[in-house]
Parts: sequence; structure tokens; C-alpha cells
Amino acid sequence: MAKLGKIKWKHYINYIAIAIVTIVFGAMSFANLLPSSTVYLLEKIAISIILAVSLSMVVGFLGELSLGHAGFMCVGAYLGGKVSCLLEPVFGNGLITLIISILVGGLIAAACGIIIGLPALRLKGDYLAIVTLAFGEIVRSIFMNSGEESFGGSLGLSTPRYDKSVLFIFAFVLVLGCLAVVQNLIRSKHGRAITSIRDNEIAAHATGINVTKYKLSVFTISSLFAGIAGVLYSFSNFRVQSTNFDYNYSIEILVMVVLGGMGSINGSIVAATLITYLDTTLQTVLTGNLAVLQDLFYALILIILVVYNNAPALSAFRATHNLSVFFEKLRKHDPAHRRDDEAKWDRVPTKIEMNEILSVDIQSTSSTVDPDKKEGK
Amino acid sequence: MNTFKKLAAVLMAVAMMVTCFAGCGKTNYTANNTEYVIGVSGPLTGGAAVYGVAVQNSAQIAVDEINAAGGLDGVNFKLVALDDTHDATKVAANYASLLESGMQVSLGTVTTGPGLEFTNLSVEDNVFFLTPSASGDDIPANPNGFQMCFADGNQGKVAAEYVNGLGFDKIGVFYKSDDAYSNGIYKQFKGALNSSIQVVETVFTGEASDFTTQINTLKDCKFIFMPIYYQPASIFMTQAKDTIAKDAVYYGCDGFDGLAGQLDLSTIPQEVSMLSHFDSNATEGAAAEFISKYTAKHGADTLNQFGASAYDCVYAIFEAMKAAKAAGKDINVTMTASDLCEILKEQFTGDFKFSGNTGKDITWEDNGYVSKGAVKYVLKQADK
Amino acid sequence: MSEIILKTENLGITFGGLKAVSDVNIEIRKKQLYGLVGPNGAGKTTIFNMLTGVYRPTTGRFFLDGEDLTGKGQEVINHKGIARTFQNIRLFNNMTVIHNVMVGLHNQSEYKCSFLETILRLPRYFKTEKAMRQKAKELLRIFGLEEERNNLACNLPYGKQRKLEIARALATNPKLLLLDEPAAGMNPNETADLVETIKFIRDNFDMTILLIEHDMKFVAGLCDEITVLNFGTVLAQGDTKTALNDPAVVKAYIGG
Amino acid sequence: MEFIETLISGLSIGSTYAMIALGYTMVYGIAKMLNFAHGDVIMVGGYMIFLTMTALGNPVVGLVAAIIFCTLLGITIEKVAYKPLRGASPLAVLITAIGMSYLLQSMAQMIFGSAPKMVIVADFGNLKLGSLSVPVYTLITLGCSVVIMVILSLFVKYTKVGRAMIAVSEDRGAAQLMGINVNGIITITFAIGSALAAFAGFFMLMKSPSLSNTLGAMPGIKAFTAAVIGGIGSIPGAMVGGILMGVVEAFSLHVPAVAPYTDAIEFIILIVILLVKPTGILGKVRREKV
Repeated sequence: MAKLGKIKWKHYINYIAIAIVTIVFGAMSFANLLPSSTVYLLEKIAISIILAVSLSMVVGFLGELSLGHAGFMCVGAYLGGKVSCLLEPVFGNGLITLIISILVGGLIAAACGIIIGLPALRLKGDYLAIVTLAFGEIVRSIFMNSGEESFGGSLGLSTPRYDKSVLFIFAFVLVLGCLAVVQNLIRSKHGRAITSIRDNEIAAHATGINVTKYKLSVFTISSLFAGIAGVLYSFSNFRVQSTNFDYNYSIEILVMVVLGGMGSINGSIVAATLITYLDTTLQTVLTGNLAVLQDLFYALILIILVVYNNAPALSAFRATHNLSVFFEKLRKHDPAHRRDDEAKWDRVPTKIEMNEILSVDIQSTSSTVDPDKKEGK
Repeated sequence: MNTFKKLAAVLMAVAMMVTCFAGCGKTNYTANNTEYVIGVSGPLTGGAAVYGVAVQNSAQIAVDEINAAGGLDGVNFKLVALDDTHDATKVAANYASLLESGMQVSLGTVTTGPGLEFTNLSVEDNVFFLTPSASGDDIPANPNGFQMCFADGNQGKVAAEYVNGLGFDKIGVFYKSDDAYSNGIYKQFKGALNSSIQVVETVFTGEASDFTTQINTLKDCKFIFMPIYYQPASIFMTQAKDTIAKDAVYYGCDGFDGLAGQLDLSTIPQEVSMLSHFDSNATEGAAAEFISKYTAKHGADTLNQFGASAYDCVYAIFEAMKAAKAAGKDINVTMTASDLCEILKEQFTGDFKFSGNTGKDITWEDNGYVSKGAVKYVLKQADK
Repeated sequence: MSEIILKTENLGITFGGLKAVSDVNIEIRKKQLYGLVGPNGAGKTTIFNMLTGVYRPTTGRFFLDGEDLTGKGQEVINHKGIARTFQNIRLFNNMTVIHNVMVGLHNQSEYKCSFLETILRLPRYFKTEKAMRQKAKELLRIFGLEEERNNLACNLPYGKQRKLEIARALATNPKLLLLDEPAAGMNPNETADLVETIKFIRDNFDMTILLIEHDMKFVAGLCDEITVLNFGTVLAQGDTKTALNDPAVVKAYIGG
Repeated sequence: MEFIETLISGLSIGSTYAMIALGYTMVYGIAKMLNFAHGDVIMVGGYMIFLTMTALGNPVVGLVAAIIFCTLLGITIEKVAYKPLRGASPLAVLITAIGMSYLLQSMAQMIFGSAPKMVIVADFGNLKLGSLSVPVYTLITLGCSVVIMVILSLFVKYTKVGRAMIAVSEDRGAAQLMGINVNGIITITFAIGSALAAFAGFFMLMKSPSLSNTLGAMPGIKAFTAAVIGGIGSIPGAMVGGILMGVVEAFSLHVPAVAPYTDAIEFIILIVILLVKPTGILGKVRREKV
């Protein structure tokens, strides 16, 4: 039982951490101690976490590459934003409007997930990646050229901005919700089915896993949360502009997932927080002529981190120079850490020629084989 | 991955603490100012960087000049420019950061998309801004917002009136359908154009650089209206020079400015003209003076009307503050942005007049639009 | 013996005009150990792929327990009761040993638990998780893998990987188990152990087993009946001893 | 008449896409990675041409200089950012490629400033065929991309290095066992890919003389789409895909009602083609052995 208690603690640490952060910052916000830059940053971080965690379901657990996450977010942002515009005169810019918009935006994004997922999930790997990228760009183009009355056209859709001292709290509550859904799903028989597809799709088929159903479900749930993140975005900005949802944004979300470690939800959360923080800090600290350095620093950090984290040549170095020694207690059992020996069995002969097998003398070691039955030769 | 995660967790915790405590209990960010702080957000990197960089450079020149001349009664000005890469999502962070670094007055944003966000953000804190180049019609929607450039809609209307008077029965249009500036002008242009004039419409999107199709479609037009920025315009003209009639006219708005620095116009047989408030080929007057100052410091390749306008903005704000102070208003270096905004609003909607390199006796309407003469500049006559 | 579990009728498949397998008629009875023998490229694995729905047969049909499963999807066929292992082991490498088996248990009706129940962590979730873990542990104990249950599958030694694959296939509760070269790459000790295991499965799970093997000795020592294939056609069929002594088989192996 | 004109514009746009797509398809076909930095190598090539043109005024020298520099750059990028990750998750390489893309763009702005540069590589004017007026650069670009395609196909098919490339692309492990220096082959592939990027930069500048640090970004994505449409990994496929994209773009731009949706239409074509033929028009179907 003691062990069980320990496992539970480990499982819920991310909820607890996020809840604490939310409560602390929420209290500070009510006490009017938070500068608006922190509030904006927190909103952005919450949106990034939702995006990263939901994408990590597709990329880290299902093992499919999607470059269209920003497209689903765009759908959520525009449709959720539109709903909030329509509801604002009726319900005011309050919680009711927010919740209805989130439901509508999220569900429509999820529906888009099904529509694009049904045909696209037949494709694999980079082909799926390019189709999702294409989807994102198509969505963007449609909203960009929409009429000014419907979705604002090139100027973007003007949406109500939610009270900034409260929105981030609500956003973090949604982060918790998203985390609960994704995490509960992953740590269940359904999660195992999803991971099995990533590990070996052929074997998953043969083991009776309904691969199509699971791929589509994961894709849909991930689009749902991307849509919800989009609605949050529409509430945290005065205008939804389709230019912001280009493929570069999808890539940025992907970077969060990859940096956080494939198949690690906590990793995605940390990476999303860190990258958003880094982005905003570089943007506001490097003023004037120094602004050129932003991308340079970002790119260098990205390359160095990815090479350090993934280079096979550095695996020995990583094993010894590892902070995990200090955090042994926090370490969670995460298969993603052990990917390095993936190719191990390539060296084992899985197919041995007929004559080799025939030359093996199994009589001496086995009593179950009847020595008389040699006619096979 | 593990290493990264753990390291990141520590870093994040530290960063969060720092962010949080740095801001604690501080609400009046201007209390410790020793200089008047002017903030601006613009694209300093990315595809639109040339405009942001021009604004930053020019505004800095103006600030340096003002400071060298003793500032406002001995108090200097300081410019803080942040990068938004023409991305509206980055404006909120920039705005907050500017405010927290003591911004008292602003040049808003350089481009329209982010500017719409800035307009809404700044009204909450009542920060006065005079944007050099965010020309969207909605930018000065709130009482604290003013423009130094012409609003898109007005440019479109003026251009349409001009075209109506020319007597063409067919004109071509080449615009960027995913751009707020281009769309804004074209929409008003189309509305104000005589309905008898047939319009051949062509568009491009993104950073397209092959306009062969559009050129073919437009090749029978003798007058082509191009409400676009100069970089795509220069590509269009280069690619079109042998296909479009030699006596055709390319007519653009203030976005054309800078074309001469980008393109050797003598190689273009057609006429190139534009409606603008600034002539980057000026050889005399305030504009020429600005041009020589700018090119001496930053070279000619980022010289454009964005910069000229930003230079004027800084001076307009400075002169308005000076005038207000002379009129007995209480202006001091630690005053809040909101207090300064009230004074400046009164000035700009009052009988304040400003003369700079983008116009003489410039005044502002109550709704924040600029009122000054727009001039048709012929950048190059058609080869006959 | 008892009733027929698997029956194929003129099963055949063509790849772009090339007849890979043609006219295969097999009947396998309950609790039989049936061997599919033949040289490389004889079409053994292709038959497996047809029986598990990876390929759709171009001619013929096959029946499991009297039910026509021709052309059904892989998942459906698995639900109906055919499970398999692979020639080159296909485990879920980055999942633990016990999770591999639990994936096998996924579709069984007693472990049903909807998405909603899972997400909301309703009591059913805890119940099924516990039951699945229990069942998986039992299966692993039978295969001597209980100790390693929390290791990643890819870290197991080769022989144990084979066993795990069989355990996973059994977890789907099949009527018929297809083993594709189970002894390939094994040393004599492991092979002997495997023979024991296969017999054990047959006896204790009442399992019908169809296996592919190159190793004639292995087949001779294990199978009740065999089908010998060459170039996609049946050379000989019937009880192991007779079939292996068939002149056509001898010719194909020695003279051919 | 209008049809032919639009078709010619399509060929003009498409030949540039084809040229870039050839580089993408080479690298993808052999190194099996999405080289997101390819478009930015084109941009660097453009700046090299700009530098040599300013100094020497000769476009041919500019092209040669760009090819040499881009080849070296390609090899360096491969060594620094991609090679250490060989054997790691393909996603990791994708991310470093994106990092490289940012890095190159940012360095270009630091060195050359934010203002676009005007580079007139050559001015050939138009070729008049009756009432048709065809820009000469269209013909040159089209001709050169066909020639490059043929040379590449022959190279891959008939030279020792080329055949080694095929071997590496088919099965890296087996190629290694056959004594092929896999790392060396991949480096050569990057060198060739980058040299192709320099060519692409040259032809892009020939058409539109404005050079900025985002020169390669969007054409890069479009060309990649073209390569996928044609069947990524297939050299003639890159050509077919590029031309198809160009023609679709031209016709879409020609019709005012759909012109603003041009990008969307191109991507829809991509999706449709992939759904009908999941490996692209000329792509090889690879069946995974069960």
C-alpha cells in the first residue's frame, strides 16, 4: 500500500504543481500585485501548455507527425470568437459567454479533426505531416479571405477581450482539464492501445487493436483541445488574425513536444512553459538594434538542446551528467527515456537459412524431439 | 530528455519567481523616470523588418537631436523599440513591457495588424500614441490614438477621385489580398470609383515573387493602381517591363515610397507615380534634410516614408509637449502616461499645427486622422 | 479428433499477376498442432497474412469454426479468434512487458471500459485495470516472465521476447494461434524450451496451433499434421511422417 | 490565347518550384529527412550572388561562387546539426533543421540588414512569338531544370556514387554492410542538394530581383509540396510536381473569384493527390513486409 501511495503522488504531481501556481498567481492577481506583463505571459503559457499537451498525444503517444495544430487552433479561435461576438450583447462578456464559446470552438475544431483525420490518417509519416500542414494553410487562407461581416477578412475578427485579471486563472483550470483528459486516457487500456500503435502498428493490428478508431480518436481529442486553446487565444486578444496561425506556429508547438521528450506529458508542459517564457523574454529584453539576436539565440538554444538530448554519441555523457541523480525521487517511469536501444534487435538474425537450421543438432539437448523422425531431411 | 526536464523545472521556478517579484507592488511605473520614455513596437525582424527598422532608426535620430538641443527644458527623451515581427500576438507582451519600463507616450506600432491590438490595449491605460505608419482606418478609433500617415480609407478615396478625373474606361488593379493595408485602400477605392470604369482585378498573397500571371491579365490596361508596398511593386515592375504597354501608368499609394532606392527606375519604361506625404527623392526642404541625415547614418536602403513619418511623430509629440508646457500645463518627467495623454489629446485636437518633412501645417481631426496635403509624386515619366 | 477449427478452400493470392499462393486446402482440428513447412519463398507467411487479414485472398475462402472470415479486417479476424506471432518479432518495444500483454487483453468483453469512464476515472476503470493486470500477471507467470514484467519489452533476451509475443497473442483469447517461425534464431536450449511451451499451451489452453517452421526436426518432433508448400502450391499434406516421406517433398528438398 | 499565356506563366512559376523541389527530393530521398533549412540555403546562395555581382558584376561568377559556398554550407550544416543525430528520432533532426532555418535567416539579417537588396542578374527581355510574349527567363529556367533533372537522374543511375545513394536510400543498414560509407554518401547528398539550392537561388533572382532574408521560406514550402505531389524521392517526380503546382497556381491566379485562395487550392490539390495516390504521382509504393 505504501508503494501505491507513492505511485499516486507521482501521478498527480503535475496537477498539484499547476494548481499551486494557479492559486498563487490567482491570489496575487486579486491582490492586484501582478504586473500585466506577467498576466499576458501566464495566458500565453496556459495556451501553449494546452497546445503542447494535446499535440503530444498525437506525436508522442500515437507516433504520427502533425504540422497542422495551428490550423485547428485557428478554427477554434475564429468560431469561438464569432460565438463570443454574438453572445456578448446577450450575456455580456462573462463566464457564460466564455464557456459556450469554448464548447462551440472546441467542438467545431474537433469536427474538423474528424473530417481531415478520416481520409488523412491513411497516410503515414511525412505524408501525413505535409497533409496536416496543408490543412492548416487552407484554413488560414479561408479565414483570411472571408467577408468582413463574417470573419473580418484580412483585418481579422474583432473579439471581446476577457477580463485579464481572471482569464489566466480560467485558462489554467482548462490546462488542468486538458491534462486530466489526456493523462487519464494515456494511463488506461486506451492509452496502451494508442502507444502500441506507435510502437508497432502491424502488431497492434494483429493484436486486435482498432487502429483506425484510435488514430481518429486521438486526432479528434487533440483537435478539440487545439480548438479550445484557440478560443482562449481569442479571449486573450482583441482580434483574431489568421496570419498568426501559419505553419511556423504549428512547428513551434511541435518544438515544445519534441524538446519535452516524446511521450512525456510533463516534459511537454515544462517545455511549453520554458519556450513561451524564453520567446517573450527575448522579445521584450532585446530592444531596438538587439532584436535581431532573438532568432539567433532561439535557434542556437534549440539546436544545442536537441543535439544534446538526442545525439546517440552523447548518450554515455548524458547518462553520467544527469540531473536526475538529484531528482531520483521525482523520476517517473517513462518509456521515452529508453528509446536509445530501439535498434537493438536489428543485429539479431531473425531469419536463418534452411541449411543452417538443419545443421543444428537439437537431439543432445532436447528429449522431447523424437530422434527417429529424421526423414524430414 | 530527463536532464532537460529537470533543468528546465529549476530554471522555470527561478524565472517565475523573478518575474513575479520584480513586478510586485509596483503600479506607477513612471515614478522613477529620469527621461521621458517613448515606446514603439514594430517589426524589427522578419519579412517586414525594413519598415520597423526605418521607424526605429528615424525616431532615434529625432530623439538624439532633441536631446542634443537640450531636451524638454533640460529633460531628455528616450526611445524604447520592441520587436513584434508584424505579429499581433506579440503586441500585448511588448505593450506591457513598454509600460513597465516607464513609457509615457508612444508611437504605437509600425504596421496595422499589430496596431489594432495596440489600439485596444492602450486605451485601458490611456496612453497617447501617434503612429507613423499603422494606417488602418480603425487605428485611431479611441480618443488616445492619432495617425501621422493617411488612413487607408482616405488614401483609397483620394486615389479613386484622382482616377475618376483621368477618363480611363478600363483600369487594372494589383493588390495583396491578405494584407490589411492593401485591402483597406482597395475597398474604399472601389467604393469611390465611378461605376462606369471597368476594373481588371489581380491579387497576390504572402511573399509571392512570380507575377507572370497577373502581368498577363493586366497587359491591356493603361493605368494600373497598386495599393501595395514597394518590394512586391519593384518585382512586379521588373517582370512587367516588357509585357505591359510602355505608356502605361503605375499608380500607387504611400507604400510605393522607397521604390527608387530599391529599383533603378530608369530601366522601367512605364510611368511610376504615387500619392504620398513624403518624397524620398526630395532635393530641397525638410524632406531633403531628413534624407541626408538618415542616409549619413544608416545608408539609403532602409530609407522610406515610414522613417520620415516616425521622425515627424517624435518631433510632433515633442513640440506638442513644449507648447503645452509653455501654455502652463504641468508636464514633468515622472508624470503618468494617462496625465500626459490628456494634455496631448487636448493639444492635438486643438489648434496645434506641425510642420515636418511629411507635410506643412499638419493638423489632426478629432477622430485622430491626420489632415495634411497629399501630393502626387511622379517617380518616373513614361519613356515616350 | 474433434471438430474442425480452421478450414481453407482453394485459398490463393496473386501479386500483380504473380501467383504467390494457390489452391491451399487445409483442415485443422481442435487441439491440433499443425505445421506449415516449405523452403524460403514458398508462401508460408503469405498464408498467415491471408488468414490474419493483412492480405485479402484473391481466390478461395477460409472458415474459422465454420464462420467465413475471408476478406475481413485484421481486427475483426483477431476478435473472431485468430492470433499470431511474427517471423521477425514485433513487440511493443517501448512498453513494459506487462503492458504488452495487457494490450492483448484489450478487446475482451470483461475488460470493457469506455472513454468516458476512463477519463472520469469511474469505478469501472479501477476494476478493469486491476483485473487486466491480474490476468496479465497470470499469463506472464505461465511463461516465466513475471519477474521481468516491469522491464521494457525491448530489453528482454531474444528467447523471452518470443515467449512474450506468444503470451500477447494468447491474451487475445484466440481459438487458433498462428506461430511464424517460433524457433528462428534460437539456440538449442531455447528451442527445446519452446517445444515444451507450445505443448503446454496446447494442453492447458485447449489451443489449436498452426505454425510455420523451416526446421524439419522441430516440426517432426512437434506437429501432428503438416502441409508442405513449394512455390505457393501444396506438395504434400497429411500426418507428419507420411508427408515428410512423400517423394515430391524429398525431391524438392534434396533433389530440387 | 489567354489559355496559352496562362499556361506559360504556369511553366514559369512551376520551373522555379521544380528547381527547388529537385533539391528537396534529393535530400529527402536519400537522407530521409525533411530539410526545412533548404529554402534558407537558397537565400544564402542569393546573397552570395549579390556579393559577387556587386564586386565583380558577372552573374556566372556569382553562380559559381554561390554553388561553392552553398555546397560548403550544406556540408557544414549536415556535419554540425544533422550528423550527430543520425540514429536518433527523425523528429529531432526535423527540429534542428528548423533551428538552422531560423539561424540562417537571423544571420542574414545581421549581416545584410533588413532592407531587401536589388540584384539584377541578367535581363533577357521577352521573346515574341506572334502575339505571344514569353519572358526569356522562363525558357531558361525551364530548360535548365530539365537539364538538371536529366543529369541528376543519369548521375544516380549510372555512377558509382549515385548507385550507392540508391542503396543508402533503400536500406541504410544493408548498404553499410555492403561496404558503402553511408555517412559519406549522405554528406555528398547534402552537398548536391545545397548546390541545387544555389542554382535555385540564381534562377529565382533572375526572375524577381528582390532579395531578402525570407526569400526561400515560402517558395521552400511550396516546392516541398510540389516534391510530395510528384512523389518525394523521385527526381522526375519533383519536376512533374513543380510544373503541376505552377500551372495550378497560374490558372487559379487568373480567375479573379478564386485568386485569393490560390495557396489553399494548391494545398487542396496536394491533399487530393495524396488521397488518391498516397505516395505522390511518381512515387514508389513501399510495402512493409509483415
